[in-house]
Amino acid sequence: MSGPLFPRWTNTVSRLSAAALLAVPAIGIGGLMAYVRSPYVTNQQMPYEQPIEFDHRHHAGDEQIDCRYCHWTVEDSPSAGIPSTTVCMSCHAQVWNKSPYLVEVRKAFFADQPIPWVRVHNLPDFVYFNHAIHVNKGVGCATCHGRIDQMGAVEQHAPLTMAWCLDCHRNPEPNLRPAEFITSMTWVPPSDAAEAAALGKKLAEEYDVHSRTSCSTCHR
Amino acid sequence: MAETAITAPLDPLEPRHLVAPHHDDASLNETLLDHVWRKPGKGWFMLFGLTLSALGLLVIGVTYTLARGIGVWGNNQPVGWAFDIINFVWWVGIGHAGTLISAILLLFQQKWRTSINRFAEAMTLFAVMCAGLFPLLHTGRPWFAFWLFPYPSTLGAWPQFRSPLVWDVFAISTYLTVSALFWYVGLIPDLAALRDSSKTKAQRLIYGLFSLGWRGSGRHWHNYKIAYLLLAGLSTPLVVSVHTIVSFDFAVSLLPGWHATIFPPYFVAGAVFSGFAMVITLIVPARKYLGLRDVITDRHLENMNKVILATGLIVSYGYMMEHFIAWYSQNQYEYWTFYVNRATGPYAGVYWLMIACNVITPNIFWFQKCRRSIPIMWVASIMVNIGMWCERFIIIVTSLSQDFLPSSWGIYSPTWVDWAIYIGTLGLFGTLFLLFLKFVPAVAVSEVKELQLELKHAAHHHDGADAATHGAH
Amino acid sequence: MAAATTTLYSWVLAEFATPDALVSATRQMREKGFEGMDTYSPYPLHGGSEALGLPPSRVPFIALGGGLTGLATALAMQTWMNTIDYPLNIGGRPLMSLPAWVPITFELSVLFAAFGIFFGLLALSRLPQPYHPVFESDAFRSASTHGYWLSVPHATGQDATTVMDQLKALGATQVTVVTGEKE
Amino acid sequence: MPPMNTKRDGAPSQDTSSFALPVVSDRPAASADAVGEALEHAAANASPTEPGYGRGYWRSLEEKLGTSEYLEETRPEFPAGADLPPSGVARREFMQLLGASMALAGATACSTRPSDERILPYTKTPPEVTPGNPLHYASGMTLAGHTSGLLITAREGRPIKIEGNPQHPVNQGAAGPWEQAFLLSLYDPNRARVLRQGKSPRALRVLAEDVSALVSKAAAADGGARLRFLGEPTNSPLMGDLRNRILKKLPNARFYSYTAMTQDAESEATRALFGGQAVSAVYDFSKADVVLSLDADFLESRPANLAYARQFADRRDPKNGPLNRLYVAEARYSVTGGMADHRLRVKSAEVLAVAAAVAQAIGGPAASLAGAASAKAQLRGDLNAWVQAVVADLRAANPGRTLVVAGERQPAAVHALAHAINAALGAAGSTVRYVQAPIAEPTGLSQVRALVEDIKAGRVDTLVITSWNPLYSLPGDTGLAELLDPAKNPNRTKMSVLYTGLYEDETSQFVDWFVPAAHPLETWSDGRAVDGTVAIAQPLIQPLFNGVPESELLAMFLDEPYRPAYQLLREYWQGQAAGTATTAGGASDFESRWEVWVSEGIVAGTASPAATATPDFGAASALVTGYTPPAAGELELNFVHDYKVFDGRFANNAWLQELPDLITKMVWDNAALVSPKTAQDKGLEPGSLAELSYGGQKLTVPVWVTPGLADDTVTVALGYGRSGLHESVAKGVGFNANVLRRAAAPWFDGGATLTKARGSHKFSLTQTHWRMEGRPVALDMPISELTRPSVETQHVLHRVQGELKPTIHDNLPDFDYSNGYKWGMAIDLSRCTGCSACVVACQAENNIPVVGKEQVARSREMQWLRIDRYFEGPESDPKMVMQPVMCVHCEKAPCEYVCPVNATVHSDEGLNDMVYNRCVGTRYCSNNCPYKVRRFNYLHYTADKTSTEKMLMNPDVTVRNRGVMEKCTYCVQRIERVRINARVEKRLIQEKELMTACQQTCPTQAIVFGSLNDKQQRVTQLHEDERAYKLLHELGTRPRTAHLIRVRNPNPALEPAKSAAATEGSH
Repeated sequence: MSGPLFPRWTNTVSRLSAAALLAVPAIGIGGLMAYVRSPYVTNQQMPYEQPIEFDHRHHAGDEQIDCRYCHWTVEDSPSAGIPSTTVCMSCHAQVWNKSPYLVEVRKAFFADQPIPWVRVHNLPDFVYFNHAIHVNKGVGCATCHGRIDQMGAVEQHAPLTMAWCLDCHRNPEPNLRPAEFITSMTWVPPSDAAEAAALGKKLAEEYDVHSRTSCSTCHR
Repeated sequence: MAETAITAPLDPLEPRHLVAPHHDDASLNETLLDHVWRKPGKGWFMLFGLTLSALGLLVIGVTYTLARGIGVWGNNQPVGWAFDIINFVWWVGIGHAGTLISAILLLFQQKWRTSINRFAEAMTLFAVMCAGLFPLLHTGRPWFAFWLFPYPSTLGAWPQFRSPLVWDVFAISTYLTVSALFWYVGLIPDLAALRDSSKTKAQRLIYGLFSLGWRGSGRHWHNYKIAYLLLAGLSTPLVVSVHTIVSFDFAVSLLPGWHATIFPPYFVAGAVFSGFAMVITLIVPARKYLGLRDVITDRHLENMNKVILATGLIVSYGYMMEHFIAWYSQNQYEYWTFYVNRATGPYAGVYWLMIACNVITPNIFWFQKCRRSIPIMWVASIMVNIGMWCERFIIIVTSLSQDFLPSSWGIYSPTWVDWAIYIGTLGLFGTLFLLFLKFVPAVAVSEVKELQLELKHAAHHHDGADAATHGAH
Repeated sequence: MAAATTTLYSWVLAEFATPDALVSATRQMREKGFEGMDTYSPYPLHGGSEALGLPPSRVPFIALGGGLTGLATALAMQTWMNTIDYPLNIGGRPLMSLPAWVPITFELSVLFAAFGIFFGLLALSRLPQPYHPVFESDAFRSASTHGYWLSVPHATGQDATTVMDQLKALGATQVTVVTGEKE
Repeated sequence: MPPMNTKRDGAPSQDTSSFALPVVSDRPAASADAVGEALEHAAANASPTEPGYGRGYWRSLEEKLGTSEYLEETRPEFPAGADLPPSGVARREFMQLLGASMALAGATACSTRPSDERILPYTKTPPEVTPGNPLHYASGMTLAGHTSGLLITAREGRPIKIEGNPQHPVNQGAAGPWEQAFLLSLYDPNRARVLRQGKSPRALRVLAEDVSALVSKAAAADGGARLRFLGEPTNSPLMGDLRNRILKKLPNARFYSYTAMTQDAESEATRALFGGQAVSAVYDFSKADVVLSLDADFLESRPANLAYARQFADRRDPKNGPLNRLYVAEARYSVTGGMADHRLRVKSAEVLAVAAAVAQAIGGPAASLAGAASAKAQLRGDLNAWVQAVVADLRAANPGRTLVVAGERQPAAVHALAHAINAALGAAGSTVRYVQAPIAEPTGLSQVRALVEDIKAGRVDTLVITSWNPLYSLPGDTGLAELLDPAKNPNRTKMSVLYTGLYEDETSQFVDWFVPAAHPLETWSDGRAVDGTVAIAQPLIQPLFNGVPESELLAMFLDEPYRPAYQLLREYWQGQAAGTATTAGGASDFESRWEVWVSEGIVAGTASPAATATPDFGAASALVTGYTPPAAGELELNFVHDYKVFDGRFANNAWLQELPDLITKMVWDNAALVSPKTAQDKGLEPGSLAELSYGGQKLTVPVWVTPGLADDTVTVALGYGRSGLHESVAKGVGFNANVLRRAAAPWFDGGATLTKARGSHKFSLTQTHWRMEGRPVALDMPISELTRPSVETQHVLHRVQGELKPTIHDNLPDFDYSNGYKWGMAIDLSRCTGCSACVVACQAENNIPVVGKEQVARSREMQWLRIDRYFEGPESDPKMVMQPVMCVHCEKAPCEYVCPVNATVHSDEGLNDMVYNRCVGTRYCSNNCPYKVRRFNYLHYTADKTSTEKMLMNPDVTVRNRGVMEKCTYCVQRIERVRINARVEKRLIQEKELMTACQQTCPTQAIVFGSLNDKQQRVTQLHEDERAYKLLHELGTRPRTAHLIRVRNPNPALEPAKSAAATEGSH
């Protein structure tokens, strides 16, 4: 039983382990904070596979079809609205009416069965987002949905977290655009900062923008 | 070491011995560490079985509550809080005695604290652990309770710092941490003693690991003493602030019966009152079975009973002041709460039991015979804790069941889950305490030795020995 | 992890019967000019620090530093979160409710002060340090229960008899020499 | 067809297969007489005096006697329930539970991958539909011969909320509790789904063929002599036309109509007065200064109570000129009795004596009838003073400004006397209008008696029943049950019975053909209101459980090719429109007029014309002499229809079962109500069981003691004790009083006995303490006291209206709400009758769950709005005051600063926002709320909803999870939707486009909501009204809801002592 109880190397080991004991919770929480903001959780940049491969690049990009042709309730209803099969058939009865891609659409139309599109932008049920007020106050589609005209399959552009919404609700001016460019995918605010700020202020007054941060604005 | 015979008959005014004089360092070491090495007796295992079964009851109660919701308790619409917050305040109250003994009495240079401070601090830790269970368990959605902490969330939302519940979260976690640190710092030298006096290699390694390689170096003692004193200094305002914040849970509200400025001091006194009672309840059997009678003498028990008497009177003053203010303010709601609802309402029985236990029982300690009689003090300490539980029941449940609008008055009755969880926490406390007694010395060995040395110096000084050479005090 | 060229140090260890003997021996040795000595005892020795000539401890200042940082962080945290980052009208109470910040400010300052003390103590005492050359000697194990020891640093290899005799003269009951790698 | 989940009920699911274990339900009160002992204990500890506020407001007998029912347990330590083993938890479930919960029930909640959610667009979007926006359709609800006009909100093709149709003359935008809860019966999973013959299911086509075969055979043989129809009173022009066409085809067939809540006494009296002509009286309370109600609960009992309540309430507002005065003579305590200035407690049998005495004193045409009537019933001596005072008051009012109304429970003689008095006082033409009755045929028990004779004589081989559940709702001795029950009627097989109903109920057990009925909102129909106006009821949804509309069922008997109800209705109205010249103005072609009728919901110009004949009171004397008063037995037994389940057809409606009874605040139960003195005489306590025997029948009933009932009377509510086959919500709720009822005296009779029996019954009450303890909560004083308040009243008014001076009462700087909207509400206690329509409307609008009787007994009811009902005065004859209380959205909210996670926060417009998703459930906000208006989801009450029940949910409101607090939000979802529409149209919100659900449905417009920053809005004027006060104002919470003091208009002659002492309002 002679000799020291612990060998010498245990000094450094015990000091390192003591330090680790303190560091682990800090690193853990930090890691969690980062993970929660990563695309895995916010579901960004995750193209969804739809029952029918509808390609926005062709419709919105090449054909320059305005968003409101299909999502026609965006200006007067909380939901932007997903087009009914008749809207698809309004063109595809004549255009590509024999195309193998569109068999599903034709089948759905004549069988009077709705097409089960997969929801991409999925806010929690306790959040009441209203498209009409945003679109009428100068917030463009691209601001939140990104360059849809460059997306093969639609993916979520913005994190859609509460903090993200609050940033804009607290300072809406930089994200406003003139009403005529609401559905434009290519409009960008003037490059010169002062001019952009002036535009923002002007639009805010013109459209009477008072974005509220009271809780009942979105939670009811 | 010549045995200094006990010369004079026990003169009542002559203070009793703090440490039996015939001990020296080695024998002290022997008696105090003996119960750690001794194989646990049949009694210990029987008690341990009892507390483990109660702990099982707690697990069942908690699981059923988490699975089904708070609805399985008796809580209802007017009475939103009941057993959950009663037990929380009761346990936190009991916990405060430990810190009081180890910190406040240290600052007051009360020598008699030395042999019971480790015991009381352990009780603090385990009581606060039991209490800490409830702030989480009583929430409707415990899986979101982390929102009470200020972490940078993707919601951009923060806790609301005007709420006493957030204060509670900070207070209880601070209190738990500081008590643990204070207890561990006090424990390091004893762990070193255990390391060096343990028989098997495995024990030496474990105690060695926890004693962080303490070797009793003078340079370490130099910082250790001031650190220990500072921690004690910090713990004193801390313990007063924690129970003040716990009393804020009620004082900042506007319910008649809760909304009173007397609450902070009255709750702190109540905490000390029930804490010392619990120390007495535990220490009386413990010192007998662990053979610590030489170190925890009658004088300790008597002093604690005196503190119980003092704090009992403060609590009684608290009740009287509440009733006086209710009458004096002529506030209709207060008058109803104190004079009609509590005294003659549906829970009148609990109210009068509280008065009996908290106001009448402590007064038996005016008599020295009671202060020194083991059975009387043990029964009295249990009654005090029952009384304090009833006091929290009266404060919380009666004020909630009948407040401003008579139409919303309601009756509360506990369900079996309430009882299971309450008895369960007693089991948890018992289990931890028995494990503590098994693996860690119940008395601060190094402090007692230091005290022994001091007493010897004082004795020599008293006998007129040559003071100069020994540089007393 | 055997370091190749570890410089060895050695100490003369002397056990004394009573704490007072240890303290007076230490004082006398220091007056003789010995430096870097250390005493070992199961409890803090009365007058032990003066005997070793130790400077006043830095733990109180660390504690004060911890307390003040706790106070500052608490006030900053609460004010930033409830008044600046997400100001909300809570029951008509002012956004900056200083009285409501007091409890948490007190709690955090106590917490940080306690952390300061605890980790300050460990850092100043260079703990955890499971290995130390003094543990080489078996008899030294009594230091944590009932023994009173004095260690005097001594150049390794030289003859330590002069030091050991002086210690015996001062009342040491046993004297040994230990050598080991320094901290 | 989905498996029928018979276990389903409104309360949390009882089956243990799902993860959630059954609710911890306590045993029935096991100990011998716990309640009895509890009362002795409480009596011993009764509070000595009645502190403060003059008249000791108290709201329950227990308080007054010092005994307290709410003292459930006498053991000193802890009240009952302390050691209750969970009756539903088997050991096996426990192990499963331990395993499952180790997975931490919440773990699943934090899965980050959103589940694969689909969006299903239309294939062809209907033109009027904008997904996400509500649509409003006018429709109607027919109940016991009256069709009310409704306005129904539909979202995504399904109805989610019912409101009153503003254009309908009776509803005027309001809706009663039954109309509000009407939707729940549409989505009820217990509804019948299988068209069956005997036990085997049949197709509708098979039934149609059988019926046409029968009709052709009957037409040839005896012209339908052996065919009988028993239906609801036909107030529908379409059904009337179908009936006539069937009679054309089968001349000898006979149509009988019966409903439990019938007006046949009134129609019998008017038929006697107007020489056989079917005439009905329509009252106008707005012109009446003095009203005498002879056991007439005109404010609450259908059919026209909504219109009458509004007219009456308008005259209760001091701003609209002098108040009217209401005298009521009745046996039980009714809602109208609660609004009375002077209420006389008399037995129902004595009402005839009172009527005769008044008629005698008034003289004129009334005198002849009075003579005959006074022979029948002598007025008790002590009632004379009251009657003389009433007569003096009636005479003092100028002609045409008084009104006497007789209740539907009273015999025809009393109705005749009432009409006579009205004629004598010149009321005819101003406060009373006689019009052609919308329902021509008699609808009472006489019809059923005739049918039973026909069946007994064997003249019937086919019986078609479309009236609701006659076997349950008929009095015990009518004999129809015995005839239809094969066990009791040997030649039952010779008769084939067809029955149609929403549920498989008591009647459907003994029928050969059972046809699941289509809910009125699933089919086209029409119907006349009580004043004749026709409402077109259009469907909101395809039949959910393949129900068959009543019109299509009747059309089968025309033996014509099948035509849907819509076609039947259009063809009928096309015939009507073509017949009458284009009276409806411009729209010449039928199509556009049809569009107008359907969109407005009412057919203009169809109010019934005035009756041509004049009342002949001589003829009516035969009526009075023919009336045999009930035997003067020791105890009078009163049958009344229930305020919640009507006659029992709403028993399976969980919202109505959980709606606190308007007077006793009891849920999921009925009771034998007795007065305090009667209870004392019989040694009964609230909750004790008693043996009620009458007419040879015995029934064990639980007793409840209500102050203000007439002595020596027992009142029982009909509609409970249902034993419908699949009606799981209604099963085992209350006792069936129809067993005791006799056809001879269906509403009240003497000779009943009530003796104490062993055991007690546990009632569930949402309000157990009914005294105000001298606190200024529901202020109620005569108008004179308000204009010249006594010193005590001034002190009380200061406590509830006084100014809170800064730095003395309130040292917190105010937030600035001056720009934008400043939402506020005003509740006028003078107008509120306590009808609780607002409570059901709130439950429907905000997806509030139902918790079941056991959870309400544990006081965990979830309704956000409660009506507190206080009694004041002596316990034998107290006055009643109703006070709706919901979250008052305090500006200095005590609930907000205690919430640790910012789950309840004040919005910039003064709303106290409750954020459900942020709530952790510490419940401190509820503890700190002085109004106790917050509700907590103690268990997962919204768990396992069936698919149809999910359709009922309002998509604009979050459905709350377990462990979350909820409360009134001033219908914030409506505010936000209207705000967004206004801001999109770049304008401000107008007052009329934003109404909270309770405001919209309130028949008396007692609740007003709006922005206090706008001076013109009605809510701002009410807040500045001198009667306006804030509940618990002295606490400094600054509520945004102001209550207005209830004012009474007592007759000085009757209350000399009280007004002089002016103790009201003394502190």
